Amino acid sequence: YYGKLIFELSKPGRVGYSLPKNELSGEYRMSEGLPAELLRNSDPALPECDELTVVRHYTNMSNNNFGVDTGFYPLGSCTMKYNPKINDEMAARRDFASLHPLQAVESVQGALEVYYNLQCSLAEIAGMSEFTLNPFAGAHGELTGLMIIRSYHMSRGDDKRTKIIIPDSAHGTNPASSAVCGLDVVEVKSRPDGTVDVDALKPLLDDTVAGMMMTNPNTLGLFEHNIAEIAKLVHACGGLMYYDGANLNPMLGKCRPGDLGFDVMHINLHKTFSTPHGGGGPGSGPVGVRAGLEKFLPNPRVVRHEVAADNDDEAATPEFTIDFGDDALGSISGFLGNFAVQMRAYTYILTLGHEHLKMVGPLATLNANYIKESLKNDYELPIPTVCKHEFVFNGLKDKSTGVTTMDVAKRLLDYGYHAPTIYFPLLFHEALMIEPCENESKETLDGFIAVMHKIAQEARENPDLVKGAPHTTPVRRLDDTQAALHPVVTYKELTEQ
Amino acid sequence: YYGKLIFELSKPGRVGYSLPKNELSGEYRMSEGLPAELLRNSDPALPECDELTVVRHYTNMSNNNFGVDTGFYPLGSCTMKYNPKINDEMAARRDFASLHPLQAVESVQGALEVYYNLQCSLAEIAGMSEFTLNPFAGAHGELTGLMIIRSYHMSRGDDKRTKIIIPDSAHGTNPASSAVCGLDVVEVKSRPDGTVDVDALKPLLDDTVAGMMMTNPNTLGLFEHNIAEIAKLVHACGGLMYYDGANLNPMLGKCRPGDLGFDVMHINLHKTFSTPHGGGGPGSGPVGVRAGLEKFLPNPRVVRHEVAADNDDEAATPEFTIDFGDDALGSISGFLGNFAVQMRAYTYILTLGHEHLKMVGPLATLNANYIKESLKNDYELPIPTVCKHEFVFNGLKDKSTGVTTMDVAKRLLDYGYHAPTIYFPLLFHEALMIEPCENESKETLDGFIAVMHKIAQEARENPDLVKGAPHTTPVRRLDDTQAALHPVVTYKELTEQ
Amino acid sequence: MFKYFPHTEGDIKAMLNTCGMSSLDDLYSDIPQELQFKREYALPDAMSEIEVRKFFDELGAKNQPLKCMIGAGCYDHYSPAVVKSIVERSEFLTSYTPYQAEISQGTLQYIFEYQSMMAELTGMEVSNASMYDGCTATAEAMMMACAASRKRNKVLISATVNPVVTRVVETYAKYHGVQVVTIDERDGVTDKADFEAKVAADDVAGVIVSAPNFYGIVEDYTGWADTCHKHKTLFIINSVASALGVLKTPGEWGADIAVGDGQSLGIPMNFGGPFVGYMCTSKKLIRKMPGRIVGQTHDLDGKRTFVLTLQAREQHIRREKATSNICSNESLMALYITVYLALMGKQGLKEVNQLSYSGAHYLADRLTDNPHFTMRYPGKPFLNEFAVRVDGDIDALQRQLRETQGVQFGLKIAPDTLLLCVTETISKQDIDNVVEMCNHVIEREEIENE
Amino acid sequence: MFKYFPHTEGDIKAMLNTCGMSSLDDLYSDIPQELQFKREYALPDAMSEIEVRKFFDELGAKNQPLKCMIGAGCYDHYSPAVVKSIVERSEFLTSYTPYQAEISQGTLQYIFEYQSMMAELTGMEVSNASMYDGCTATAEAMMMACAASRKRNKVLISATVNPVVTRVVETYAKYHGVQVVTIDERDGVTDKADFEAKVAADDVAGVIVSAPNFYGIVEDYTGWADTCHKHKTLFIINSVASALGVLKTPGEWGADIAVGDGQSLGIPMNFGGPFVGYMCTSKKLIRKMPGRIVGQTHDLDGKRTFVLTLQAREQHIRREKATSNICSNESLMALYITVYLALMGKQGLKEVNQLSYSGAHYLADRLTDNPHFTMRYPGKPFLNEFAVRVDGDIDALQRQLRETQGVQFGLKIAPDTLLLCVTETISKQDIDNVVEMCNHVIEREEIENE
Repeated sequence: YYGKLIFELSKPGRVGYSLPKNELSGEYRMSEGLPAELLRNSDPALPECDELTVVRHYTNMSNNNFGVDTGFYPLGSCTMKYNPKINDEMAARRDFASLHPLQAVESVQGALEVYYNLQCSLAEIAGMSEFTLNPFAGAHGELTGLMIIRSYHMSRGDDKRTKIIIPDSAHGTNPASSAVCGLDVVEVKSRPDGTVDVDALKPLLDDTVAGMMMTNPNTLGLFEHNIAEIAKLVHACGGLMYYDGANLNPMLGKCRPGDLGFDVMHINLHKTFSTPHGGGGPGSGPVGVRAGLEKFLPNPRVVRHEVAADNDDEAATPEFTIDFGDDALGSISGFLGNFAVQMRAYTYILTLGHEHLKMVGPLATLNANYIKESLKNDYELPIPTVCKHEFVFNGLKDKSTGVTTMDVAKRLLDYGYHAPTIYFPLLFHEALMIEPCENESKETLDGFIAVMHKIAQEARENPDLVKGAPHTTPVRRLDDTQAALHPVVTYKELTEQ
Repeated sequence: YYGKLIFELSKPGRVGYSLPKNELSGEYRMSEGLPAELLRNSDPALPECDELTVVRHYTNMSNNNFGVDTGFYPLGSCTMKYNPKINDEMAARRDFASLHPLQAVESVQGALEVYYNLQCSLAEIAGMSEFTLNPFAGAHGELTGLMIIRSYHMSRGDDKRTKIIIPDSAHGTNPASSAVCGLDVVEVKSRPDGTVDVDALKPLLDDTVAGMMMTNPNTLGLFEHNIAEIAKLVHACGGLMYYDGANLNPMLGKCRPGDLGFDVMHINLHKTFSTPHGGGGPGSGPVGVRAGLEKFLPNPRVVRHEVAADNDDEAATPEFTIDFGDDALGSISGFLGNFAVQMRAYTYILTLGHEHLKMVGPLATLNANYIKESLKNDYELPIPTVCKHEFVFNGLKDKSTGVTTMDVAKRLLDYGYHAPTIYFPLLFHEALMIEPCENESKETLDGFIAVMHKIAQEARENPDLVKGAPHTTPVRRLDDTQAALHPVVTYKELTEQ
Repeated sequence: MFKYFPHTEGDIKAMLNTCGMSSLDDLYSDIPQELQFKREYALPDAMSEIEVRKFFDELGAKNQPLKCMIGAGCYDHYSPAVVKSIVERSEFLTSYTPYQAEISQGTLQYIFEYQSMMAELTGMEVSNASMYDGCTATAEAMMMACAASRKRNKVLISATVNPVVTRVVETYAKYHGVQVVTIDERDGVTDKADFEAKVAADDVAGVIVSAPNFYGIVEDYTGWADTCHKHKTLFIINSVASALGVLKTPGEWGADIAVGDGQSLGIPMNFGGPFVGYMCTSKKLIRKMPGRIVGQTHDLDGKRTFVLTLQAREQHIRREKATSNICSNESLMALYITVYLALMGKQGLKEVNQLSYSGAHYLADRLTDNPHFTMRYPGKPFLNEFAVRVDGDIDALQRQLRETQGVQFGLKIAPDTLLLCVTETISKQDIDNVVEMCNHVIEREEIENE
Repeated sequence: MFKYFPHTEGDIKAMLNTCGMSSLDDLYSDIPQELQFKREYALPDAMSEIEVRKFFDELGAKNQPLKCMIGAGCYDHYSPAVVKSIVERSEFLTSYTPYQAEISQGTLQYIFEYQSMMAELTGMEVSNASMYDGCTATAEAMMMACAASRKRNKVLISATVNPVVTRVVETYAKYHGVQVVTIDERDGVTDKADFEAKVAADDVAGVIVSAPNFYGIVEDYTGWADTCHKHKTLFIINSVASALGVLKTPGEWGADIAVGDGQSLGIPMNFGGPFVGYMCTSKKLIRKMPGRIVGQTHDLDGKRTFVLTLQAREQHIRREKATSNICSNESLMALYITVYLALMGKQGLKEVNQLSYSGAHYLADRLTDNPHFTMRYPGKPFLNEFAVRVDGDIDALQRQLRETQGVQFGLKIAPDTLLLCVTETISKQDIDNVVEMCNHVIEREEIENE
């Protein structure tokens, strides 16, 4: 089963829904009550299908997809960790999922307590003072964090600070978020060892610097060991340090951004805190700030009030309110962010507790180093030092076969593995960025290592096999160029072709 | 991914669960409190796996399975209809699924109302007086029904009635249930047109007959048009008529067993009332009786009491109790049957209402006749008359190719269809029994018909292709004989091989 | 049209045309008019999903889920979230009996795993692919014993077996022509002397006992199997499956058949069903065992695969010669158990039992600190269920605990006796609260009685 | 070990050995000691699933799910049971952005279907693969308009746009360097004269209006697009997605960009998120549109397939030249919409709107039978939301309805004004009950005031 679109399964007159009888349609007909010029001229060409057809279509479609539940997914910088089922169960609870965001605050105290507790937990884990959970994704968190930095400077009347310093190894969202936030990006080079070149940084620091964004460990999986000095330098020139939390996972239990001198940061709940990636979203990108910057967090906010007990026997119970009021920054979301994602992340934190949370970083780091050490004879390892959660190979060691990183990635699909991230970071031409999370067993890693060795062998002995991969997937390699040159992005366009 | 067993993914020390800390284990240790001779000598060799390993194992395993949600499943006599998702949603409701069967009756009134209403609905649909929902499956219902018949005779002191008459086309469970119930089976032959031979029946009828079991439409999908006469004859000799509800689906809206002269019957909720088959269960086999036989239904029973309202403004509300007391028949289940299955069936009846329930039979029958008429040129149709929900081909029309019904069935798997029921009923050597339910679209049937034609063509042109099928399934044809000769039925045996 | 019917008017016309018919009524021309159903069903109008949900909201409000301090054949054990999420995979849920093994390896493989796990738990050699529930599985064991003995048609059943099980066994026996004789109870356990006397008649096909028994007591069956076997009688032990993780197994007691209910292994209480019956036996008796069995084999390419096997034993082949009529079983419930045990594993099941044991013994001790509560069978070893005599109004006590703490406080098994159960879902705090309320209720009763 | 960590002691030792290390601490030798975190997190102990469930039971009891007569950007629409069951398929749920198209056709194909459906609904030519929510999608439209205009950095936004949306647009604008100017409101609709005056300055990149607007009023935008285009200004319409099934589409109004929230199409309210933003535009502007886009192409065998396309527009390629930073979107929420619309189809969405329309108008009529309730904008056409002036204590009224009937009776948008909403989940009976209680509360107030 592959290929049909839902529109191609449609037939006029079929229905896949049931609705109550309209007891009022005699008196209140839309077509009579609303002026014709305010109504659609024609119905949308939506599919008309019975329920079973819809169920089969999407069930079968799901089988053309690969998820963490299907197999090993070592996509670098994406932290594809196991998404616990208990998290989904809690997020689906009707007493949380059916709440309207604007219903009376007395009727949502449990939900507000979740929000409040989660932001406190993140603050403890990150070494920050306070978090907003409102941002919808990592990039949205970056943007929010940069707004906070700008707000801070503007609040002091220091309006000339429009420069943001970003290492050349940064995620693409860093410069993009900066641009959206109206900041000018200044790139700082990396040293051959993959970390920020402090000497290259120094000349960039002046009184126009709003701040510096860093990912630590960086996209090469390396801990920026000069971070203390960097933070000192940036602070000395009046800038703030922004921590891109995309790579937070290996830090759990071992290091807190707040302790490294960062002032503002975001966390990707869909990475470090195990919420599902959902084919590209929803994510959640909480933003934390160090003490003194709390007032720059966006609205709405959840505020906790201590309420004295009615009598001495009972403990004081907190009451929560939502502050929608205006402030320096404004709102970056309509309501309180992706609450169902927050429910999952909070469940994850409760499930692990302090005693298991602290093992996440070390075990993720162990897995990454184990793969790195096991494969470095066949794959080119440009930076041989200890890595954190991920590391980067620069393609096969033996480049003579013409087998590229793309070919290796596609061949992995044949063996039932998702490919690593490829051609990022941009520092290496044949980058192959591998991140195995703490949930993966030695057996899984050994299986992957064996296949990677096998592909290296195939590249030597039968390079065309690898270049023609994948062979066993539902479809073969796709023509990206055609798609971009003559974009066909709707069914209507497709039928008109 | 195919083939590993969960035991082969185990490693000592891994866990897939979490449990609360034991606050009492200091004081209460099982190993100290219980005598050693009452404890296991050694731990069971259960797998030790982390959660992700378990999730991936069973997720991938599910992908080696075919269900109604995957594709067309025309398994004759099994009524593989669509299992609506709303049914599952209702069955999983915590306010029903978390009830203990022996908790205070005041705290389960909603559940008892479901039970009571469902039995009443089935009584109306089947034309019976009252149902028990206790039997766990169709065969269990048969057994219960036969017990009712025996109880009825015994209650009148008529102890010599130990004979049960069963047509030769009957489901295998009919004679088996009879044997388990201590009845002697007498087979009555079918006529060439596939229905019961009334002339052959007559000599069998005497004062030792407890009753007669019939499936109507029978396993050839034919309505037993002499049913009125048969019922009259059986009743005249003092026997009761039992209706095997396995083939009830085409009757919906058109005919009620109770109106045909049947006294006792069962219904398979997992067939006619859309509850999932679950890989072979759980089913549910409610048993209904005509007026006068209610007292022979097994215990426990749900009893409805009218309770007057406290004041005139309110309507009277019923109260329900569970009667666990002894009676003539006894109990065939510990509690009230497969309640979660009953929840689904009741949801189905509520969803369809009288207006859609009555269309189930005609549309299922239309689908069956459409396939039959569309394929009869390529496949041998021994009985050419109008069928009901299903019909039987006697293999390919052209028998010269050596391609058997087994081969056709296996080839269908390659094309993404489940095979029909094969080699049943026993009346035809190459039986291929096809039942398409009312949920299947003309497009689905046309696709199946086209593939059946194609297989007939392949049988002519390339018989080895069909004989070697399937070719694209996770595994190829299996060696049944080896399995039966040297049964290996546990992992332990497997490792000791 | 309706959401479950894909037929458009045009489809119906075209299909009827292929069949040479002009109306749907023509499809029923073979049913005599006078036998056709001509009116509408007296049933409610179709409900939309919105209305169905509201309808069950209203009915659901008439139920009260309770904290369970009741067992008696159905146990409120923890089931990991993973179990439900796997069981709901529609490839498992919407499939049927794995007749076409090539596209049913999912079902076949998990049943093989299930059989392996149940054999491990019971200490027996083989298991079938599941039965309806523990009651009917025990009845099937009774019939199997009679069939195996060839001419004997008497079984003994201990008075300490759960009466719910005994009731079903007796019903089956009555119609199957089997005589069921009770072995007396003595201080909460099966009377060994009575057993020995009754089995000595050499006409007994099987002896059914339970471990733990209905009162939660773990009985000692040392020597019983030998006695049975000396008299060519099969020894059948009915157990709560979860308890087998720690208690001496039927296999270790020398049983010939182990049966019981598997609900305690991760299956929701579901107001009594679906549960799942298990049956395990020796390799020697495998061909006498009812129900489906999955075995290992190979496919044409030599790949290890699994398949329904020994089908010659089954009802659809043996027909009137069958000694069991089971056909549909509880396959999906076996999947619950399989995933549950895959997660809990060797260690988890032990911990579950230890938690239940601790809680039950703590409850017994705290409760009997109050002289109005006394153990009905003092000194008898129990796992997580026990009977307690109450000097007071049991109904009022149960009602009070239900209404104030949402607790189902045991099952009243005699006018003065409660059968109580604790599982790992009950915390120490829950127990302390319950005990406090018990003391409070009893105290108030005393004051009122003065 | 712990259930999410498969590492045994032996595994850790062996793996460290491969890495030439002797302890897990060695893996952190690159982090200066003084920067390492040496204490325990001040967080609770790990909770088992049993405890987690109890914990949320307790928190959940502090919430009260209500019958929703409130909209204002989040709507309690019916979502068929099928939607949830499909979205939970773990192949969808646990996958990431479909970078490897060969094993991601499931995601790619449903996004293509989603884009097609949204284009149909909005009457626009193309759609992206989803954005965070309706607020940020509108902010992105503002930035897109500025980028498309090249040098203009002013946008107009109607005062009748949902203030929640406007607030987010203004925040983005402030930092992006865009000037946001409000178009005045007049009798609940956008003041056309003010619009024409302000757009005439020829410095406006985009004009943002909504349909229906915050008060539920369906405004008439005849001629607005022409006026905009005359001044080289993009016309942007923000709509509640569900309403597009029946109302004149942004495409029909001549809009350049259609944005809004898709939550109303089968997505649970989730206390405010995750929702999903949609953005549709013309083919001409496709390369200016932010976010991911899936396009059709072919594989090596010529098979029709789908792939992420036009990636050169995206942030990870453009980096500091990007005009949007969106990366993760709301793909799974787009799947909700896709399955929802596949089921509801052409007819269902119309019926949903008709039901909502009937209910809202019935509520308005019955409520205003009582002279204490008057329409704030009488005579203005509305779909299923409307503003009503209340002569009485709104807070008391809302509290009373919440406590007695479990109804959230609208949103207080001014000291004397309630914004009410009716969807198909509210029955006529619900409305009658609410109106009766309103009359009762107002009557009692009057008596008390006398």
